[in-house]
Amino acid sequence: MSLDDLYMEIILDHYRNPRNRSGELEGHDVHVHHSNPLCGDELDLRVRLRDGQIDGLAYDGDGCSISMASASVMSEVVIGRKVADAEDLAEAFRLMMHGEGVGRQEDLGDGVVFEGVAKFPVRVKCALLGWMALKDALNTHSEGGQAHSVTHE
Amino acid sequence: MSLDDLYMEIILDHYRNPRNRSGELEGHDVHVHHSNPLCGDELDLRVRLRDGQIDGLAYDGDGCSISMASASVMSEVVIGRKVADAEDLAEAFRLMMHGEGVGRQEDLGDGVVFEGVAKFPVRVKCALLGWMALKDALNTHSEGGQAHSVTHE
Amino acid sequence: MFDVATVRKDFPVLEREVHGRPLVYLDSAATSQTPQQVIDACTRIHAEHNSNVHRGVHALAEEATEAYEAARAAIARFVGVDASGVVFTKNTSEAFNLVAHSYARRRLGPGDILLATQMEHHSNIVPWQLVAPEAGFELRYVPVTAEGYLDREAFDAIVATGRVKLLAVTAMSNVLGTLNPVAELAGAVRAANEDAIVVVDGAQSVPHVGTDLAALNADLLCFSGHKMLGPSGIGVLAGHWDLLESMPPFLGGGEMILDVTLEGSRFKQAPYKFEAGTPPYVEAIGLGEAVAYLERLGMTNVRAHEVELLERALPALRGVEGVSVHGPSDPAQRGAAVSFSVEGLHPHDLGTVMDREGVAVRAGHHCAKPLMRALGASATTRASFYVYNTLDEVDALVDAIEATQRFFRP
Amino acid sequence: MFDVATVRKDFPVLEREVHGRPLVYLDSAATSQTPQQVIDACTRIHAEHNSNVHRGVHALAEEATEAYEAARAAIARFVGVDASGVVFTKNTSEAFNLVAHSYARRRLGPGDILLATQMEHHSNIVPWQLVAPEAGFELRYVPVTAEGYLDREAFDAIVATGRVKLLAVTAMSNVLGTLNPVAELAGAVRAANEDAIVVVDGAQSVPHVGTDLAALNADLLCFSGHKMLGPSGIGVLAGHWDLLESMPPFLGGGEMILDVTLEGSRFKQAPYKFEAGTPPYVEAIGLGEAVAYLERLGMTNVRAHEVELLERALPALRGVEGVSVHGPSDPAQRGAAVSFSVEGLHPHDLGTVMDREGVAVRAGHHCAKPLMRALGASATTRASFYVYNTLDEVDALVDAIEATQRFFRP
Ligand SMILES: Cc1ncc(COP(=O)(O)O)c(C=O)c1O
Ligand SMILES: Cc1ncc(COP(=O)(O)O)c(C=O)c1O
Repeated sequence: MSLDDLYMEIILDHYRNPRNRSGELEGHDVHVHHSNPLCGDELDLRVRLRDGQIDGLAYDGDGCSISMASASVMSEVVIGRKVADAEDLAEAFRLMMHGEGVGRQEDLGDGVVFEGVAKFPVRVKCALLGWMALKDALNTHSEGGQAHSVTHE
Repeated sequence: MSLDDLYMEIILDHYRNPRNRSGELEGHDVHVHHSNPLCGDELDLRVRLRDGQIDGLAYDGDGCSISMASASVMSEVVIGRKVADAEDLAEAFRLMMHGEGVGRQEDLGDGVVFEGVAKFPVRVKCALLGWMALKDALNTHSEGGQAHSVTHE
Repeated sequence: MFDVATVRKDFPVLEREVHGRPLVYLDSAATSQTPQQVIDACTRIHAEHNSNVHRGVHALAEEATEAYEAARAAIARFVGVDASGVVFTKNTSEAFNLVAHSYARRRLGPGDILLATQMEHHSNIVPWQLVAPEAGFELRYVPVTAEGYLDREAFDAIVATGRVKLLAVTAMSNVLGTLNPVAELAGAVRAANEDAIVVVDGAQSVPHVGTDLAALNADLLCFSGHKMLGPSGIGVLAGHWDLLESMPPFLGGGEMILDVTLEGSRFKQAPYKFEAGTPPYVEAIGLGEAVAYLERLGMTNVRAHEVELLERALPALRGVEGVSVHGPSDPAQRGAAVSFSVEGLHPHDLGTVMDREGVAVRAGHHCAKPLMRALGASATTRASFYVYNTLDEVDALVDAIEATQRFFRP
Repeated sequence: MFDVATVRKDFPVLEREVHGRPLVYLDSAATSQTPQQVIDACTRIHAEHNSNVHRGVHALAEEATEAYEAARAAIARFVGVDASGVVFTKNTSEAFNLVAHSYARRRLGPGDILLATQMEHHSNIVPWQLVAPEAGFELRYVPVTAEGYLDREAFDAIVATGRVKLLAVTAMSNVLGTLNPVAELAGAVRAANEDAIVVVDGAQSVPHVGTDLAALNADLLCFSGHKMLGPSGIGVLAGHWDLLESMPPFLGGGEMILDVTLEGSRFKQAPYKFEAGTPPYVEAIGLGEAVAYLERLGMTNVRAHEVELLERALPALRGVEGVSVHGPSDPAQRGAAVSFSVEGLHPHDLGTVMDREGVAVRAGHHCAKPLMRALGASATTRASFYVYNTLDEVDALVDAIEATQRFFRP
């Protein structure tokens, strides 16, 4: 495994030019804060939902290139999806990061490049942070909540 | 160091034929119980004092050959001595057991053979048990006490 | 079955002489000897992958962490729990103290009974005594019969109160060798009180008999690396994750936290919340290697080998005049730790003279003073066997006892 | 002064390559590397004298016990206490927990202040937090200035209340490198309250600067073997015997008792009453060897060598664009643990890319989250030096940072 597996050009691109990165989102329905205290990664995620669909999403945070780039990719590929579909995609991403194959390759878009990160066990959590936050946000909303805060180990 | 340094004939003789070993002593003034829980040695010592002199002494107990033989020798060499003299002799024995030379060689009598035990660090405590009990008994009495119990480490 | 001669070659210390005689090491119940494989595993970490675990992104840190977690998984499998149910401690004693502070002190109170037995090692007595006054629970002990078994009637009577909230029992006595029917006892305690938990002292059993926590019907299991071919400085508290997770942390420090603020802290999940500070990671990895070694031999074979030694030792010892053997007479009911007394000979004299014959046995109270009192002895002599001991060494044991008797004969 | 090239030959791990590059190990503040002498000392015990300590009359037991107690004496001398004032623990964290349970929880109560600082490692925070609610004392922290020193005014103000009963302070920060004026602080605390005691975290200082408990004007000192060339699994609580002896036992179990009855127990004197169960004896002996190694180098030389490295590293790091170094700028006021931040680069990325260059540094919160908050950083990168590091390695560090910057440059 080489450094380029970890820091693919696409990842560096998302890190340098983040998409949908913002500390605000007009009319958001749910806001979650996730952190990974061991790494020092912090992520705020806001989601706006309309008709069972992700209508808008913005993240912001302080973290390594992997966590921030992964959140950026995630934002791109889930906006516009149905909630159930986005949850399924998040699960596909999780499985990929645990080395259990790449399902929904097409839908994951740039997300597939994170497969290389799976070879760096200590960085897997970083790649997952944004997706875990998404799952939690959708879940929090479905249970009627508006905000939630989670610390990962 | 050979086994014979530890178990000199004289020591074995005192072990097989203990002197002054008894669980009673008529008219005793002080009674102490000393134990060494690590080894499982237990010793009862009774002393009768007349005119500042050790008039009678009896010990009994449950212990290894070294501890019982040493108590037997101790009993022989201190009966009849002045208290201060016996205390001084106990100190000479203690120094010998810590490898600091043999003072009062003549007065220690059979006691000098325990010098060989000093080469067996785990058995030094056994050899000292009776003498420590004697010191404690004399001390307890001088402070007006009649009985005392001590556990050695 | 394994070949003992081949096994012996793995243990460098067995080539030693003491006092000019070949070493006959019969003190494995105190500490077992270390095979070259375990020594090498420890050396390898120090010489090639040394790093603090769980903290770094650099190569050495990743390698050390991976080896540490692989050891946890191997040890977990060895006793039938999930890796997340293995907490590393420094020894069995620390494991019991953890349970005493994080469970007994919090969850037991006035009216509750913590039931131990009279044959427990001090490590399974003193930690409970230290927390009992604060917590207010009552500490009771199952007496031991003359043959060295737990007194089942007395046990049943105490259990029938329905007040036993924690049973703390050894799977194998380090003095008598008795193998206790843990699963049965656990079943009885649970039947009388469904909230009760069962904590097993596996310090002697895990090294010698195949162990499965579920088969023991137990909740928690404590054992030490140094009695099972592993290094010193490592012990284990193994158990069900749910139970461990329900317990508050015991030791605080680095590594076991999620977050620390000046006002307070949040903790990781089990097992990590119980591993404060830099763990004995080299030792854990060494223990992992020891477990692999035992698995290669096969625990059924280990037990069979020890029964063979017992079948030679028990009658032979009983055949020596003046010798009485403590504990069960049936090899099937006991492990290979054999305590005995010799008429007219104090255990310390016996130990010293036998040592001169090259035979290393233990003399003393074996950290089981309450049991000693029950036996009416202030000390006993104990010979204990393991995978590397031979039938010839059993004979050497008997010879050494007889030599000692001759030495002290008037 | 010692010759670093010669020293390096003693450390087998330094011959390693990582990712095809020679290892540049700059993570000694987390765990130091192990010289062959220490590895050999551990192997020797396992291969030649392995036995449980303090329990046997046989030759191996005597040899192991003697080596164990000789290590205690050597370590005691190294920090200026009597051998009877050295308690072996598994790490620094356990040592702090011992003090928290056996001292703070018993002797401090409502109205009392336990004063720590904002630059403490979690090991010197969490144990106090865990016992504070029960004991009822107040836990306060001395803030840290922008330059990385303790805020003396704030300290004086808290001390002036006369309520500080325990000062818990690190002699050297593992993040900032700051060497704290422990003796002075201790004097101030004692002047305000003669019953106060001073507990020093020596985890970083004992390995790097000559230490004498009396010169520190302190009562208790905690440190770990794995940061001072010793093995993992061993730590020390060192102190005055009288104080230790006045404290009740913490962990209970075998070895620490005088007598155990079903009703209660009596304990040995310090240090033994704090050493429950089989101690990490191989590890203690290994630490004794590590201390001997450091004494051969001379602690004055160790410090001088590190100051030399610092004098190269501090300006060189500051010379890199975007790099800011935390902690005191004066090498005389700091030890050789150097944390820094690089603009636009997250420590984890930095750590990963530097690792690929062969340079092992630490990225994260360094178990000092309260300090991180004070620094306004969620993580930093830390390079830390020890006896085997060279000036060339300082240059390699700077090169690796620059290489990372190039890698991530848009
Ligand atoms: C200043 C300081 N204190 C305490 C500790 C904790 O030491 P250990 O992890 O060995 O318990 C460390 C190291 O991790 C440290 O740097
Ligand atoms: C049955 C039993 N329990 C507990 C222990 C304590 O183990 P450790 O000394 O490793 O804490 C021992 C051994 O000493 C033992 O034999």
